[in-house]
Amino acid sequence: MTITLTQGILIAVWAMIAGLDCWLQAFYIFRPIIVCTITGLILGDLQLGVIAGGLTELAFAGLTPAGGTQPPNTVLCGIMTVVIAASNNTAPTTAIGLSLPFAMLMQYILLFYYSSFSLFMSKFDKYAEEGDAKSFKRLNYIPLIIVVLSFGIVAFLSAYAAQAPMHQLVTSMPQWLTHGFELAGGILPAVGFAMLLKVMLKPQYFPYLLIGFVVASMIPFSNVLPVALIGVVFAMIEYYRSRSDAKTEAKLKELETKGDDMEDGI
Amino acid sequence: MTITLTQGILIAVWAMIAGLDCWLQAFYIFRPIIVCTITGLILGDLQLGVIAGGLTELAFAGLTPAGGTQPPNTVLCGIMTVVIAASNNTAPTTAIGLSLPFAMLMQYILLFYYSSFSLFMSKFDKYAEEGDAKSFKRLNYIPLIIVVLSFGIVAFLSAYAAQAPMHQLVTSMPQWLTHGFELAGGILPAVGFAMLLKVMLKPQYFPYLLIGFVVASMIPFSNVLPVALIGVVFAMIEYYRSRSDAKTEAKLKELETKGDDMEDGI
Amino acid sequence: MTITLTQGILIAVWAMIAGLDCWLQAFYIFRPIIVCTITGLILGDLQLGVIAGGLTELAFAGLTPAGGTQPPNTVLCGIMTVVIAASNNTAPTTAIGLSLPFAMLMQYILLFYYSSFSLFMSKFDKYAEEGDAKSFKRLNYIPLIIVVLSFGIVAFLSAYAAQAPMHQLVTSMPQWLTHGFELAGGILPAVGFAMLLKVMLKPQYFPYLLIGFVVASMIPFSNVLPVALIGVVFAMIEYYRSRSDAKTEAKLKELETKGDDMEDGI
Amino acid sequence: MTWKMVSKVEDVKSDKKDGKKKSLFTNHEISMLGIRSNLVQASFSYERMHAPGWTWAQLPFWEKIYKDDKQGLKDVMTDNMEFINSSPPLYPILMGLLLTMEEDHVDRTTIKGLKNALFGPMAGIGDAIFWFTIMPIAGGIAASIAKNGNVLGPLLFFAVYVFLFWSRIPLAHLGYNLGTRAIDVIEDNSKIISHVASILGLTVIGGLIASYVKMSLTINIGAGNGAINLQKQLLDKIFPNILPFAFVFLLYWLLRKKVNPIWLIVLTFVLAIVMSALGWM
Amino acid sequence: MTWKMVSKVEDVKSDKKDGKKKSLFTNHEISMLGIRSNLVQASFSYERMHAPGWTWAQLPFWEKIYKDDKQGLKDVMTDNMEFINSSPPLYPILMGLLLTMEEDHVDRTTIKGLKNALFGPMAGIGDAIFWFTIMPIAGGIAASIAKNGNVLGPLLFFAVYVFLFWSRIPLAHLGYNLGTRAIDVIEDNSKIISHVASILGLTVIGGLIASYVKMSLTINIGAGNGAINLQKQLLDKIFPNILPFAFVFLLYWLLRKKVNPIWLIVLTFVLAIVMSALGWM
Amino acid sequence: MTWKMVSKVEDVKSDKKDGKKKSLFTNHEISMLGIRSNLVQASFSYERMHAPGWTWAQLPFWEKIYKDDKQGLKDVMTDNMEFINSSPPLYPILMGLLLTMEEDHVDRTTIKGLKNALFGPMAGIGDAIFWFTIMPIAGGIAASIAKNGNVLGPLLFFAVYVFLFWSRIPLAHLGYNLGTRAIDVIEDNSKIISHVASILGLTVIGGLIASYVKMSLTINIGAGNGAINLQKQLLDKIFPNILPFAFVFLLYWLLRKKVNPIWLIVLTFVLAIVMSALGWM
Ligand SMILES: OC[C@H]1O[C@H](O)[C@@H](O)[C@@H](O)[C@@H]1O
Ligand SMILES: OC[C@H]1O[C@H](O)[C@@H](O)[C@@H](O)[C@@H]1O
Ligand SMILES: OC[C@H]1O[C@H](O)[C@@H](O)[C@@H](O)[C@@H]1O
Repeated sequence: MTITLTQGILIAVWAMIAGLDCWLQAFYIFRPIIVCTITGLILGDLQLGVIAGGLTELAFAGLTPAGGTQPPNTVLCGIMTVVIAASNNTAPTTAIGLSLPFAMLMQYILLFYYSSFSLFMSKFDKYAEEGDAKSFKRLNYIPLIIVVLSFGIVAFLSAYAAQAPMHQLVTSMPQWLTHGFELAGGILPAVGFAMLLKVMLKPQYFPYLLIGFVVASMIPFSNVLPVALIGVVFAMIEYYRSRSDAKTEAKLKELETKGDDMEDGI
Repeated sequence: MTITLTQGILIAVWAMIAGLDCWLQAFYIFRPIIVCTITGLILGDLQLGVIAGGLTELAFAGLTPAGGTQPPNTVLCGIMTVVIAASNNTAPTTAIGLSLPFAMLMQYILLFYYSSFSLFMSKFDKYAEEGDAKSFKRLNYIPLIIVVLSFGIVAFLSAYAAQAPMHQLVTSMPQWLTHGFELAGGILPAVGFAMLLKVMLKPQYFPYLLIGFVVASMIPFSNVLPVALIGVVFAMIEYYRSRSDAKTEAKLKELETKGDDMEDGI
Repeated sequence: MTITLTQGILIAVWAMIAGLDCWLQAFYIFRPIIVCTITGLILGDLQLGVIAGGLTELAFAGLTPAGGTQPPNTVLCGIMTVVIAASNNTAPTTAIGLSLPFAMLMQYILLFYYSSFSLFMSKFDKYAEEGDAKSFKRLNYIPLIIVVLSFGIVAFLSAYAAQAPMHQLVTSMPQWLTHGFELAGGILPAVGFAMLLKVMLKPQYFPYLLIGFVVASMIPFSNVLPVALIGVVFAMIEYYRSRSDAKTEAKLKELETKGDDMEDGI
Repeated sequence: MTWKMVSKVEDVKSDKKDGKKKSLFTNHEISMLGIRSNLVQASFSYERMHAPGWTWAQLPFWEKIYKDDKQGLKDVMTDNMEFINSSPPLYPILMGLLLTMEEDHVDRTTIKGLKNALFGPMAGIGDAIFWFTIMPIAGGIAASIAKNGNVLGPLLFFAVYVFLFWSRIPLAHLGYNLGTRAIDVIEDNSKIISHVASILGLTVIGGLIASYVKMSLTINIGAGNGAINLQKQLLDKIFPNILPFAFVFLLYWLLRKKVNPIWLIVLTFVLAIVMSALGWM
Repeated sequence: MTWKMVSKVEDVKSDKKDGKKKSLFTNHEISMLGIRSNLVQASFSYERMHAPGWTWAQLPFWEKIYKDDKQGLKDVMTDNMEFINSSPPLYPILMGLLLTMEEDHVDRTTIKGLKNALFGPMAGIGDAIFWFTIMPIAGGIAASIAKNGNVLGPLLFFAVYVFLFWSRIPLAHLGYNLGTRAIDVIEDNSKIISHVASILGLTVIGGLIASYVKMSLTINIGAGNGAINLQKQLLDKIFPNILPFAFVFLLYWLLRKKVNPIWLIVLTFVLAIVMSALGWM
Repeated sequence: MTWKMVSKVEDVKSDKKDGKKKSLFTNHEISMLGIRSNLVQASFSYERMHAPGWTWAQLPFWEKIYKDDKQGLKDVMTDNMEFINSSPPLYPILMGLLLTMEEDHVDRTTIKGLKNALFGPMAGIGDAIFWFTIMPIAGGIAASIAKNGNVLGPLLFFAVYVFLFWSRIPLAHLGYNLGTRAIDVIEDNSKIISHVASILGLTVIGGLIASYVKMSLTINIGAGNGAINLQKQLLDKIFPNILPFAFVFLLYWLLRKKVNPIWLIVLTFVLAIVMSALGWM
């Protein structure tokens, strides 16, 4: 099938809504599971949208923007996975890999904004110093509008304008490449987890990483809730222990200061 | 089948024996698994008794009299489950639900005794003050006899005298009601566990409740021994840790008192 | 099949190499999995050697020489398991049991050396006192040569010279005895583990033994790595805890000494 | 326990350690004490709980100690009629221990203080071990065998409890022989042990909730190919046994709101029957 | 936090405890604060992160407080334009808390110090809970349903986040009502909580690596009967998911060597395509 | 370790930290030290255990250090002929460490004291790691492959131990380069590490008992339909591997009663054959 102009415009609108949410992190409709579903609806194949949503959500697990980082963009990835799958009859697993360049394009645009929006700061500072609430509020709309429009434009171009070359690319792809993209989608979450580990992993937390890994490997379950619960168990045990340790330490410190005071006194 | 008078009397005798044990908690033959088996034997269907015993035991798990509480009585429930199943050809799972009113009747009788036996206390006190060992001993037999007779009478009436209306009730019960009773038997242990939690659950023990739940859910096994062993593991680790913590605390306290003494001394 | 003289000699040579390694514990080619494989190669049935190696390795798990003890010798056991299996067409599981007397013979010879090599010590002491490095080095070769030759001779006699009576013994063995030997091979590791426990088990480590046992029983896996990882988890958690405890204790001790000093000072 | 009382106990202890005691009671009598400990609940009432049965069980022994001391007998009987509640299977140790103290004519208030200090914690420990651990395990195993109609199930269960009944005898001897030294053990450890017993007990209860409470929906959502079974394809995918867990906590919350347990049973039945009628379970 | 600052906060606290505060803001306004907390990332830049959005979200409230105090408004706006970064879903509590302080005209440096002391730890806690625990669990469950084409998957996911969105309202009230007492809670516990949140977060990440990273070799070694499949008969026997674990740690090691994350993605694709071309995966 | 000795070591350490040491030995020689550490068990006897082999392994290095000091060589040889026993794979570190000390002519008694203080704990740590963890894991994996007749099993096992053999070289360098600073690490941590190694070791042994000891009854109780298989329907329902666990603890108990291990093997064989003859296993 081909994407009609109406569909292209609808997709652009949806990209703007989801993109705004992606920027503000309010309703999490920017996650692939939602983005794909709505895109499927727009393209008239809800079923495909839902299935692609499930698969893409898993591939993007762990790829979070925590700490102000920017992973490949889930809105673009979600839209393009469904678009590619629908318009080329590709399996969604392969489409995920093919949609990644678009996701990375958007990622880079956002990263560019993260840097360049610094330019507005002097203005903000000025309004703040002047106590000019009205201008301050208004100024906030500008970055928002820039971001939202960018989402709309990129989505429209990717989904509607680029469909011909995209189709050609996809149909001429050899089997090993298709399969390679599929594999990549399955390995991709590793990148997100490695980034998390870089932020969170201190040596003393390694045993917990390990127990989570071992439990999940040994007891395959449809989600990580059991593992999370075991994490809760360890965390709670440690919580009560830390509290009592903190008390002991506080007492020790008290005694030390007392001791010092007395020494000084003597 | 109908319960003969001889069977009715045998059941009453058995109820008295098991009831005495239920009151004293000596041999635990008051638990459904034993009560059902013997009742089955009396009714000439040992097999049924054993099966019903297994099922009723599970339904009454957690319903313990710990702390002086009284759950629905296991002796009556055990007897009546087998009686109802045998005389109406009901499945034991459904019979459990139907036997519950009898179990609750006996429960309330025992609760009444728990309150009213206070009346004997002034007598006991008097004999104690007088050092009258003989009368003191004799007086203890009275509550025992009251309890034992009650068990015999209630069991006889329930199993023998009430069988006609019981039969009518059971045979006229619609399928959804029968199934409802069956379901109730399966949910019943929840009541016992909730009561236990009310006594035992403090926030710092929640993680252990959770780990027990998670492990039993993830590794289904025919009994809770694996879970209990994991409980033993955590308990032992905590035991050795608590001991060393207690030592540290003792030392701290010592130092504190010493410090205070010295301050006073100065 | 019968063992040819060439094969007998090759086995003796291999026994000397593996025996040297067994004495020095360098390459661990003295473990059954290697010994059996090479013996199979010598006898022209690599497949049999490899299979027997796997089975014998498991039977000898836990039977370690840790702490200077001597378990039944793995080199002789490995060689004889394959020899018996090959020359009598016995199942390797049964052959393990039958090879044990040879393994125990070698065990006793080595134990004898452990005691009698004390005789060399006065010589060593003398060379040391004289600073006679050359003689000291040379003297070390004597025990090595004795050990290596013993391995060669025992292996040659067992594998080549004793094969006729061995064959007769094996073929005349009733089924129950064969099966008994097989069972014994499966139970044998218990001995090794009991010996380990005698050295390592203090009450405070019992919970860890238990968790290892429970986890391995509940989650059957092809090796103990998952259990080892759980051990690592507990060990690491305990490591960080012990370190912080040690700090607290150090502080406490400091305070105590300070306190004492001050008391003395006053 | 006040400091004073402890120091008194200390005196007793040091007295005791000096020489082998010349015991008033024969081995057989101590065994009988263990068996008589089964009488504690004979005249159970909420006012005094085990007091009359507890007194009854030990009466013959006090009669022997205070043979020529009527006042002594009166005192000990009166003292023991005070409210008492603890875990029955642990009574033999306590009775044995207190018997040595009576025999040594330890100060009455010391004995009383000790009793009050020990019984509470031991109830918690005993319940965690006997009611919440041994019984569900023995019951669970036995029931799983019995369900197939094999009589070995109830026999096994019975064997466990005959053993526990019998164990009262050695426990009585233990209490009697350790004497006041048993206090050290219990005293030092009772806080820790009850902490530890709670850990064990709650782990087991967690497991029991998952194993014994059976709730499972039969509702389907959607129709045709995409239809999903609410239990198998949603709840079980979130977490198995999530309904039992939630329901236990609902009941727990009701109990904390002071709802009478009997209403919980009624609620359970109503729920079960309604769900059955609706075809939802 | 310096000692001086804390003591100032103490003063505030004791002031506060005395009587019920006469609140300047209506319930509805506090609810709006919760909803406006969604604006913090509006003008996100690496230079100040949430500062402009944070200021924007609270501006209407400050305008009310400093209605007749232009300088006050200038000060509060300027102060809040300092770099800020924390976990968005926790902002409502913080905003509520700081709002009481503004309302009580607490010393500016005290407020600033507090903000700096609280925001860092709360970022870690919030991320562990929201990004690394709730999202993968909600996402994982929803995805497992969606994969079969059932629209309940996305609906469930959406429901979770609508709930979280809504929860900002009660959280804002909580922060506002607790006021400076919330500091006690956060202050005393923030070190412990971030420690505990790390434990939870890393346990979950460990589980996620095993569940979500899919790598599996298709290579056979040897031929004929004795041939073994490298994945099933060697790697899976050593430990399942050993490849994903190893690969994550390879990437982790590269990141610590300051390799740009984008190269990790490139590496992943190149690896996947090469393995596919070789027929090894 | 006495206080005095430690303070001496402290001196040495501070000496050391000042400047880069001008090393007497080439890289290649240190590598040779690692390889020669395989000789420690050459003349093993219960009287001195590793002493003669330990001395032999290091002799060439001492000859170089004490080239012109015959008395020095005599002293070092005599000192090292004292009883020594530790975990062979850890010797390279110890040898490297002691070599720096010899090279720096550290006081003889200091070296001796250190040796005595370090070797015991390191035996326990090393055994827990090498004998009780690495070997059963490597052996178990390799055996599970070999059982199917695949030669990859023994090859894998061999590869692991070639790696461990090779690792002695870098370990020797580590010991030699860290020098006395290695003592800090080992000293501070040896109690904790041996504690921690015990935890690891016993967890693994628990797992090994369940995985490697094979006992299973074939007895049936009852007949016909209600007949139950003692193993499958009773023992396995109580707990799988309950027999192996019980048997190991029977043997453990016998060992603690000072029964010679050889009798345990005999007992095992008698039991197995009797059970086989009775048809019970
Ligand atoms: O890490 C804290 C915080 O950093 C940034 O502000 C964003 O990525 C948030 O999503 C994240 O919670
Ligand atoms: O809780 C302690 C104790 O209370 C009551 O005496 C009875 O219910 C006992 O079974 C229980 O052990
Ligand atoms: O126990 C320490 C040590 O003792 C002996 O030297 C040998 O058995 C070694 O294998 C072992 O590591």
